[in-house]
Amino acid sequence: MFGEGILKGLAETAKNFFGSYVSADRLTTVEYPEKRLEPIEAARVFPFLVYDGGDWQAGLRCVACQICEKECPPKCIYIEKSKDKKPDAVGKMQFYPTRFDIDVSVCMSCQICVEVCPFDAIKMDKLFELATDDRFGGLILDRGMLAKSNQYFHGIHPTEAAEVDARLTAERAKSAAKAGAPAAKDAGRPQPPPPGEK
Amino acid sequence: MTASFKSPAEPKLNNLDLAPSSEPGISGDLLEVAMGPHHPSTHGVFRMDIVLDGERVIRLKPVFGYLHRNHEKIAENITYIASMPYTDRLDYICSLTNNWAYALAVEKLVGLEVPERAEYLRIILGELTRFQNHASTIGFLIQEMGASGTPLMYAFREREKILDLFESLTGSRMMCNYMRFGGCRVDPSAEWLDQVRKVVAGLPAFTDEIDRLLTSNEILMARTQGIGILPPDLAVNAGITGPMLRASGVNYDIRKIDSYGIYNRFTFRVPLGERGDVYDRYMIRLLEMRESIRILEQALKNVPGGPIVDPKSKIRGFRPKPGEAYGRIEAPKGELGFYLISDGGPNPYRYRVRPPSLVNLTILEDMCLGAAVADVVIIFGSVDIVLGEVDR
Amino acid sequence: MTFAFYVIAALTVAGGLAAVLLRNTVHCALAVTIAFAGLAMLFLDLDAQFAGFAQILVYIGAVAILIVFAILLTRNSETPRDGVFSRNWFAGLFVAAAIFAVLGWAVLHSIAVLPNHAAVPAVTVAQIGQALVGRYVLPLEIVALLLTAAMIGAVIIALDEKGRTK
Amino acid sequence: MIDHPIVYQADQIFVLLKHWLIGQLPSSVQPAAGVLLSVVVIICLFPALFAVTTIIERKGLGRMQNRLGPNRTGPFGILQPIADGIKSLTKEDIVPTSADGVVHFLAPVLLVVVVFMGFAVLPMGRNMALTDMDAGLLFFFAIGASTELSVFMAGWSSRNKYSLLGAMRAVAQMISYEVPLLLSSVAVVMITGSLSLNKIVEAQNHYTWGLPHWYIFTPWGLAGFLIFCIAATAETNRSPFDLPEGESELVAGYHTEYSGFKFALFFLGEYVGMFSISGLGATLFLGGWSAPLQILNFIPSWFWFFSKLMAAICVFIWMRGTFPRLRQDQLMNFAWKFCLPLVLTNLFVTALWRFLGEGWLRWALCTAILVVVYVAMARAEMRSGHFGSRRYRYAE
Repeated sequence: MFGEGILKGLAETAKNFFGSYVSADRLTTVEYPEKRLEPIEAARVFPFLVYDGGDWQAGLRCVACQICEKECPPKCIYIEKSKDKKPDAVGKMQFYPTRFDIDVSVCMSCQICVEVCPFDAIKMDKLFELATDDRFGGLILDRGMLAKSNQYFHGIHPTEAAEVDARLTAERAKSAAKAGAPAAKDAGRPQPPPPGEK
Repeated sequence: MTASFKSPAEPKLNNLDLAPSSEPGISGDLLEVAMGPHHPSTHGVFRMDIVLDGERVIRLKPVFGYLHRNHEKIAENITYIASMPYTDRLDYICSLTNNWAYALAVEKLVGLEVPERAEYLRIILGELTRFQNHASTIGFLIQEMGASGTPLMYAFREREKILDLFESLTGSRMMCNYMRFGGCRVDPSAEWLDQVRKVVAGLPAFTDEIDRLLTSNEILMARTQGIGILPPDLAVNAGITGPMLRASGVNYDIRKIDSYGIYNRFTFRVPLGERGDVYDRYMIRLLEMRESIRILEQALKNVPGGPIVDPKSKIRGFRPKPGEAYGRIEAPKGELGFYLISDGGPNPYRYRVRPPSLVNLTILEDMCLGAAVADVVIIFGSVDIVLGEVDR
Repeated sequence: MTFAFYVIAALTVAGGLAAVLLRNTVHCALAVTIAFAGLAMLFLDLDAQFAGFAQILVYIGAVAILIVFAILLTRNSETPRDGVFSRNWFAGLFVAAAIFAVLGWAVLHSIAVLPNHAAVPAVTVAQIGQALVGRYVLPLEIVALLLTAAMIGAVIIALDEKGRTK
Repeated sequence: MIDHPIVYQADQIFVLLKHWLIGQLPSSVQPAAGVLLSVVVIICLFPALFAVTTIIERKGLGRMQNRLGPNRTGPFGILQPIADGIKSLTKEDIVPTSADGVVHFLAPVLLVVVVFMGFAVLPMGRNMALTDMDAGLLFFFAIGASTELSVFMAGWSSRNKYSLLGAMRAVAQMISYEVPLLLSSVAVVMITGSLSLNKIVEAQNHYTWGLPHWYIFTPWGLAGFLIFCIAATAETNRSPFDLPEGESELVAGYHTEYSGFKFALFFLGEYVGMFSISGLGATLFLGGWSAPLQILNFIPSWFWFFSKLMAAICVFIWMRGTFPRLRQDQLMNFAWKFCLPLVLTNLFVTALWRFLGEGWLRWALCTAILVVVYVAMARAEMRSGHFGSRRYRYAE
């Protein structure tokens, strides 16, 4: 009948009008700066570099292997390798990055760098309030800005961080055992990725 | 445009009582209007060069390429896996199905086995994607008819729940980058699956709501019925796929024909339209949403355990043997295919996307001839395109 | 003859003159509307509410819009290049003067015939209605028939054009 | 009940206030001062109501769409209209170079002047009409017809294709829908026997068993009211008849080229037009300022008038939140091929109602005629438009 569909539509909007006052299911809006959604653990925004211990320069896990730089689809990572070496997360002597820049205006948050990293050194951050008034310089994050502590990593991705820690502890034990043995000939070379790790 | 794209018959005036104001053959008072690229209802940057006689469209030329990002050439210069996040950006409403199509093509190229659990996950995510795509398409279509966004906001309300699921599994709401060659990236927890079950249980209420709000609305019927008719033979000749083809009454659903993944294990029906007008396209999407819910319910009943990625699959040092492969799926918008040629190197030798949005859009002129300007907007909306996929 | 009358009369005349003298046809049409409005106010000034409001409703609401539409649909809203004045303007002036003379003569004569021009009859809308469907029902019906015939004629002309082009 | 002094004084508070204020002045200026005072009150009251309505509209639409609506300015965003007002007052007034400056300026002014004049005859409460004109209804429609001219002026003077198209659409639409609007009101005039809005309200201000004699509670009144609503929606260019500004086709219609304060005037004009036409609808069919139940008579009459007006506004908003818009040819067809025959039938039915006299017969007969005609027209309309619900087949 002519007019029936119109009345049904009106009933539906009326139902939603009143429903939005009683049901949180209908009114999904959150008034953002004052209220925030519960953080989702898996969320990813931009990468950051994990360091162990208190000093970010000493504890940086990154060994400047440049795999992420190569694999990054939009090529937003720029790394300069150091001349000297420092002990890495598992205690081996490794190179470290003297420069590690990520241009977040280019980065597309795809997480490929995290997947290819054999050292669990780069992880995805959840920080998204990165607005700046400098279009170019302000959006290039350098080593210091990228470095975040392992505790921070535990704070944002607890499950993943626990896995990583377990793996690293195992490796630390292994390398400690190896270091005890006299033939530590390949200590300087980057560690091949453990099997099963992506 | 090739000759086969032209309608063999004289374009019919779509149920419009407007007298032609000039003699045929004489272009007296024709008005040329460039709709777009900055027009509110062109879904992004798209231009239609329309020649109008009064308010009747007598010529329409779609102009695209404003959003061209060189996707295919870029993909030929980066590794296989690095293209995966780029496929998210093709049809940015349904990144998961894009991932799936690309993964399928590479799996065919390499011959990877997808574990059972991953197949189920792909079905679940693919159908959720289809649901939210169709919901927002209906919303946008009605928005263009001037409904001040009400159905669109309802669609976004449901989409929000689905996107929350995507985010809690893949880490991102729209750019999921979740599928991997031979499986998926992250293993979902049991809680996540429970959440999906909860959301899916709420979806029928949404389709019913849209149904009550719109389907029998006389204004909607008057606006959409008999408008933008696409005859089946023309649709087949032009290579139209997806809901648009089925709205014209052609039974062609790649989920049924190829039964890629494990679609042959689920019972679902393919709704078919009869007249191929805008209303049919709206209804087919609505009915397909219902069928998606059926598939989801079946798939969620028993998700098997086990690995989620083929152990042979690897990310670094991925070099397929020389060869070629074409993987296609029934994406929400139509047949999405990826054609790959490998020369044995780390990058594909040739990488080609068969985008449903672009192919479906080529037929726009034939549907719009004789329609009013106000109809062009809704015919365009009923095609359901995303410019990211059209221009690539 | 009050102050209001002079103001309204001046407005009406100004509107009429502007309608003739302005160069842009749409401006002319809008000026005509001012003249119509002035006329309606004159009616109201004479306590003839019905006539006044009917004047607004019909002349401003319909006739003025019709004029404007006609101008726009014939695409002649731009000023003609050879001026707005017709070459034989003096003939028009003559016709206008003649009509004005006849009207003036009629008015002056009827003033003498009217019984008492001080007594203003209180005419209500109801009385006008009664008169229209009572005493003057035949003229009303004839006018209605004429208008209907004119309308049907217009429709037929429009239909004919459509059939020809098909 | 109205005889009780307190109730009476509450009811007549504005009238008494005005009398007291004018009583302070010398008697020579009293009539002029009385008119001036009333005009000032109207000119202040309705823009204030406009501000309230914008926030109700935005909040209401938001809630209908499961959004919050404005929520930043003041608590729950209720200061939003003030912010909007400041914004539009301080914005740059842009006049296109090729625009016709004088007409471009006059159009919004004329619109606002004209829409405010409609309130001169609306009785907003007992003894609360500005003028009790004998031909009040005629005045209202005559004034309403003049808004078309301002819309045209706006569209034409902007020298913009979209503006001109929007103006042409708006004017064509307003003229077309004026016919059913007028004819549905004529039914009321036929029953009341007067064009005076005060008399129309008085005629409805009776009660049987505590229920009012509003015209909407008669078959012809209900039909007339529904047609009046449709035509009023189209007259005010509101959704689903908002084609003149259909943003998916015409950007913003006739006020595309307006900005700043002039745009605010158009916005104000649209809403004040809505108020006045809602007030007229309430006066004609919903008993104006009379209370819906006899026992509620102690509540002041002006309260009832304004609550009816705001209820009508809420219906406008509700419709805006629900419907897609029609196409131009469909809109015209609807006016001429559907509303006009129906409203003519309604006139016939009204005459029948008038001459059949009291009794159940006139109820049955009038209802039957209207229902039959409506059903027949609706089916014909749906068949001629070739639309209807469909069934779909499935492939397994």
